[in-house]
Amino acid sequence: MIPLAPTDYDAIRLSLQVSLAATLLSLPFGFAVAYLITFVRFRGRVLVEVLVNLPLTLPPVVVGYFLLLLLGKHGWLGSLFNAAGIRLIFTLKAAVIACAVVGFPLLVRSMRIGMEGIDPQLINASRTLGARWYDTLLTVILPLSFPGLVAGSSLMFARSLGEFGATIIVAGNIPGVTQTIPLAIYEYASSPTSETMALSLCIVSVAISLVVLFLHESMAKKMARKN
Amino acid sequence: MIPLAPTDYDAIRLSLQVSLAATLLSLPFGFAVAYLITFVRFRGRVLVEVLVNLPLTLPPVVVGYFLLLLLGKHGWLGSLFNAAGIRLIFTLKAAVIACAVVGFPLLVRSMRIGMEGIDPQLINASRTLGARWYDTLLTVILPLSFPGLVAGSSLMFARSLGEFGATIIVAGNIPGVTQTIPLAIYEYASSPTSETMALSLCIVSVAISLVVLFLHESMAKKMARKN
Amino acid sequence: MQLSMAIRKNYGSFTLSTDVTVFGDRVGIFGVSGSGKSTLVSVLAGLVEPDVGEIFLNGECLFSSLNGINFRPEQRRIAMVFQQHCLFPHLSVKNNLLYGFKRCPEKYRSIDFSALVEVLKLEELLGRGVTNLSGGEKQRVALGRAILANPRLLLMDEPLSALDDTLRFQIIPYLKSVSSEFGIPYLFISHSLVEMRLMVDTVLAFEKGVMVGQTTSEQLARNRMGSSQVGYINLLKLGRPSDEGSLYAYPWGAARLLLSEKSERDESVAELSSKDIIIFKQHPEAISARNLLQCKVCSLFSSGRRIGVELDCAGNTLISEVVQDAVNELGIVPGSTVFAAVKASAFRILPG
Amino acid sequence: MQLSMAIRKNYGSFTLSTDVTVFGDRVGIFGVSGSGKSTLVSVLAGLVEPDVGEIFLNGECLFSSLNGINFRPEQRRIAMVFQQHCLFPHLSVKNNLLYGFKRCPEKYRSIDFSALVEVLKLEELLGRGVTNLSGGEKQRVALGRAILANPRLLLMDEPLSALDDTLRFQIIPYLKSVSSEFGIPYLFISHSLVEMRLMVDTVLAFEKGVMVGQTTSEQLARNRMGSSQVGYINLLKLGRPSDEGSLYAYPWGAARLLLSEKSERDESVAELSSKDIIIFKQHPEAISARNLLQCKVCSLFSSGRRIGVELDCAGNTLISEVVQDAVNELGIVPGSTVFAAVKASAFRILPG
Amino acid sequence: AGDVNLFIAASLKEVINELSDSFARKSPGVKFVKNYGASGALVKQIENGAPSDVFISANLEWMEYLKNKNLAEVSSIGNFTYNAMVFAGAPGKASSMRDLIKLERIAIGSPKSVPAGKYATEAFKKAGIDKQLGKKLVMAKDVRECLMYAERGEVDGAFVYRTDVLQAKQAKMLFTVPQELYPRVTYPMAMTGEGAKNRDATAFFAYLQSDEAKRVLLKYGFSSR
Ligand SMILES: Nc1ncnc2c1ncn2[C@@H]1O[C@H](COP(=O)(O)OP(=O)(O)OP(=O)(O)O)[C@@H](O)[C@H]1O
Ligand SMILES: Nc1ncnc2c1ncn2[C@@H]1O[C@H](COP(=O)(O)OP(=O)(O)OP(=O)(O)O)[C@@H](O)[C@H]1O
Ligand SMILES: [Mg+2]
Ligand SMILES: [Mg+2]
Repeated sequence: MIPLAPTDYDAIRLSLQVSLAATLLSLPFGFAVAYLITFVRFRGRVLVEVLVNLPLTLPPVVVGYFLLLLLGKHGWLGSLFNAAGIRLIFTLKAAVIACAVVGFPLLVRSMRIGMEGIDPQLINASRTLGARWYDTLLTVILPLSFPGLVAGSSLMFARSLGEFGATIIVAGNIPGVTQTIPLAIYEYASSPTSETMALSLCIVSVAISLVVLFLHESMAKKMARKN
Repeated sequence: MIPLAPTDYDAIRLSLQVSLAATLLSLPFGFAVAYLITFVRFRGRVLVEVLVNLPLTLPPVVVGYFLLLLLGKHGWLGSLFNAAGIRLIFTLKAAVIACAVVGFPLLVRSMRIGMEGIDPQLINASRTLGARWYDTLLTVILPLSFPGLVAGSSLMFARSLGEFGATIIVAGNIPGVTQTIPLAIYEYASSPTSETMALSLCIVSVAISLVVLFLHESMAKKMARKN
Repeated sequence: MQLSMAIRKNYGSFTLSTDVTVFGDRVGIFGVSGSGKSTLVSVLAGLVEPDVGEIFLNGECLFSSLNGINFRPEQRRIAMVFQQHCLFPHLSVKNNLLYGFKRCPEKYRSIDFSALVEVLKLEELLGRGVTNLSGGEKQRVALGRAILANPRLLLMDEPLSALDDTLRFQIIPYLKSVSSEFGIPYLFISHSLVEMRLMVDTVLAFEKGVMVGQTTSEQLARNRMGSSQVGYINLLKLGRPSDEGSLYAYPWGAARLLLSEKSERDESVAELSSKDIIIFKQHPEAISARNLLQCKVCSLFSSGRRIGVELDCAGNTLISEVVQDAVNELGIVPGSTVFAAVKASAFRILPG
Repeated sequence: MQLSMAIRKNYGSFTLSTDVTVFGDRVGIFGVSGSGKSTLVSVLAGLVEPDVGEIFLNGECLFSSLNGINFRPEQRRIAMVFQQHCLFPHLSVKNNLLYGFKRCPEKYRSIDFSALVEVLKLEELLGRGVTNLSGGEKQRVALGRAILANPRLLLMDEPLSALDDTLRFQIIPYLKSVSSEFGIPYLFISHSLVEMRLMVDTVLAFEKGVMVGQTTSEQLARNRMGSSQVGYINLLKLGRPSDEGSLYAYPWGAARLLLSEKSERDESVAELSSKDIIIFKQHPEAISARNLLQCKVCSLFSSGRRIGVELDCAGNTLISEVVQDAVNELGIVPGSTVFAAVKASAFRILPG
Repeated sequence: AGDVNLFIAASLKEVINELSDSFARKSPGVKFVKNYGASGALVKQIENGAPSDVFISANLEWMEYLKNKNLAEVSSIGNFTYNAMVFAGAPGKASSMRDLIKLERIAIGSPKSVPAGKYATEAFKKAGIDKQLGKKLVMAKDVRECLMYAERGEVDGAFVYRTDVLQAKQAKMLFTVPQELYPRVTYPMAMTGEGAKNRDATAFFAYLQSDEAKRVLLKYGFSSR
């Protein structure tokens, strides 16, 4: 058996929480942004694209710094939340936000590939049958971009499981509170005596992503069978 | 104007080199793997999927560590190359490999979404017209999965521009030799006196990804216009 | 329905340009492949925006480039049967059928789902996905989906092209009755003259994107007699038949026809090609053709190398085709009396 | 071509099961929507693997579940015109057309590209993409693509359904001539009786996945004469015509026939349906039919409700069909003399 | 009693873990919230409102920064402990700074971001071998990474802290860098404004400077002076 410390169980739980929350939280936004970029021609489209892709290009640590500036006490968003009595940084919320931001470009890109593959005539068909744009969005575009959505979510979930750089900066590395698997691995790995522990956590991480992968595959298969 | 040190220009050049090389190098492999997973039912398919997605789930630092084990002097691959007189670690080659490995899952996933959207009847049509599997692969599947391929490449390129964790371990952080933009940013950011320099490099990084983004968009548009 | 379209739409080398006002609830669109029929109905449905022009449906402006009016497709209540089906791949047959129905305001919902499903023979397919349907099955689902949207105008782009005759001639009367019963006018695109004549009254003929004529479906069929391999198809309304030896005697207006085919219905429609009618000046003796009708020549018209002869047989009209030599030799002129011989096997009763 | 298929393929509630051997180069498949026609040709092309069974084409085994043989589609050299076109969206019209051609071994390449493009009226479309083509244009490209693959067997799934009559009747003779000239047999699916009549000799009839009848060209003609519109097709060998007023006079053995169609060749073959021949006991006067031939009755045979009459016209044989009543009334018995009337427009000269 | 938020340079992890555990045993009810990271990151976090009481840096620069931002209780600023630079590698590779020029590949921390790296380059300069070493240096992200390279034999040796090499398995300490070649390796400590108001934190801060703490530090290879 793989030896795991009690804080490791915490880390696993936290990682799952953070990844799941980040993925679920991002889904509606990701879908909306992907829809906007793919189907709507509007001013500032390029700006949206750049913003979405920004976290991908920058090293996660840098993203973490920017998030710290944004969510911190004096930050634009952080001060807002502070006024409402909510502290973001150094909480699990910050970890979720970090993972969401870092994984967002992956989610949006996957969804876009899915959406771009939709036959425009199907959208036309739904509109001649009386569906308004939001109706078409929900009943045609959403289900037809489902493969992209599922793929994007699983990408994002996996990416969140491995998110380290941004998380450690905005959420800190506090065992039992914000220490997710990658942070725990980092801690173990930085001391030569606990390398096996690091390896154990790696294996756990891989195992989780394996489960997610299988879920994704079976979802894709289920949808294929429907036809 | 943004102040940039001479080593920063090196870093920009190196980053571009590494990202481009990693992307181009991964393209054929990514395409092959995506094809295998999407169209071919074979034993060990799950294993391939897990291996491909592994670098996504693990923190890049861990990936870097594993790569070090693999490519190092005593590593399985490293010793092979060593025998051939080629040193991998602490060279740009290692940086390229690190970026390729970390970005690979993104590339493959994008390509898969693209491939899964191909109408199977088109593949059937090409085969009744005498095309063998590799012919169909090159003349039907490849062009039709082009949007996924382009999206995947731009994802991967952007991800490579930001790759830090794995690169710094296998390539070291040697200015003018292996120090890419993220590594340079890290260096600047970890000293209180050079934060503006870090920011300058961030802006350069974002600008580069912007250019890539536009290239991608215009490519996608060009293809759309063809119809 | 009163529809007026004065629009222009350019696609590189192809330009659709019409300036037409059409009255009537059953309108056909006819033209060779690539003449712009599908483009026209797409414009009407709001899926393709014309470069310039105006569209009015029953006095209401749907599009006007001048006034910047452009109703969106979902605001037009114009349903469309697409040439390439365009079924929703993620929905079952049933949910495809109901897609428009669910979005139709309650007050407009008048089509009966189960009657439609029965006519289209879709009962057994309702639970299935649409991806693996056969070509004809897909076409029927597409047709049903558009009708169930209870539109105020129905556009049908070759909706029966993939169907066998039996189905086709069962669906045609249904479409007509739905149209008249619920007041749904339609525009019908087809390459089949027979479908045209059964389905529509008015035909808009297109050539290279330009409307070249607005005629009746009857007239269209006569015009095309000469160039068609099958000639002009007479459509005869027959009554209930009685046995007559090995044949069946059908009342046809005041006349009586012998057919070799039997029908169980009170009313049938039979096809008879203009080529299957032979004209005699005098009553021939001992002829194998079982029908010998005394007719009066109403008019002559030419179509290609052939001459069409419009005959009046006891109040019914028949079109026969002959060559010019025969007209001269037999002295066929309007007003003259001739005998038309038709074999009992030349008729074809349309299924229905 | 000799094709034998003994296969079963199950899709949930639908099962295709055939056990048939068919000879002949022009084979039709007929059946209502959903009867399994498309499934059958997909099996033949190697796109759908049967559950069990065997397929032999000209003695070569293409599939055998027993022996584990299953040639891949690209090994079969069987091209297919898909019901839903299936054009390559990333290629121009020209490259779609040439896709199979390029992959065809040099020695088999015999179809002329430009002649094909001309018949299919695709000249102006060659440089275009296929996504925005009209329905009929897509269908023509699909047809051209399959023919240009120079296959050893051509499967066509309703290849003409979206075409207007003019185009259709221009393409049909081309298809037939390509087939005979280059020895490409074909299987042809259509719902149109006219197309069937023009395109094929043998018809396989399907109902609910089961073959309910196979008829070789001779059997087909006699069986269907009684029950269908097609009748028996007489094939007449004609000589070089001369002008005769607005008509053309062709030598036919010792006799002479007036046709409205012109041929430039020294020898032509014309089709004449048994239904287009009317028999008289005595010479009629003043008749619109331009051909009146004195014949001797050779024999009588019955087919369904009709009677076939084999006639000898100056040494040529003709089959006419009549009903029993006519046989009795005219006293048609072997050996008697009758007059056969045929309209000049009833003949159809086969393109050669 | 409540939480005590510790912001500690990652290299002090083991020692602080032991110290906080023993303190917690003595004062039940005190709960430590430990955040280990790079000094720069820790300072940034404090600056942006992360809850912190005690900060120990591996780097004087960042303590200076914190002080300038008025985020540290000036009276509390002091030196927690000291460390020494050593050269570690496979036995026999080198025994003095002079020997380094014979080596092929030497790992040091990135001079701009890692104090140990900066100290190493200063030492090279003072020893007059910086020109010869120029191309042989591999810059690592931190000292642990340097040691890892040495452990795996990817480099001939690495400049690391004495405390690190004690934990090494393969690599051995080959020589200690003479103190005159580089400034003292100092770990400054401070209480934040918040920490000064937290009684448990001040108690722990005092404990960190106690003799008992010094003994523990010694055990891990740190020097108290
Ligand atoms: N989006 C488009 N871009 C460019 N050309 C187009 C577009 N849509 C249609 N066309 C061209 O316009 C012409 C008319 O097309 P349309 O689909 O209206 O023909 P159609 O009358 O419906 O023909 P068919 O009977 O073959 O379906 C065709 O030549 C077609 O290629
Ligand atoms: N992959 C499949 N899965 C399930 N059912 C199928 C599949 N393919 C075909 N079918 C069903 O099998 C039956 C025969 O289909 P097929 O396409 O062969 O009909 P068809 O004779 O070509 O009809 P049509 O004239 O309408 O094109 C249909 O009822 C169809 O729904
Ligand atoms: Mg059309
Ligand atoms: Mg079919």
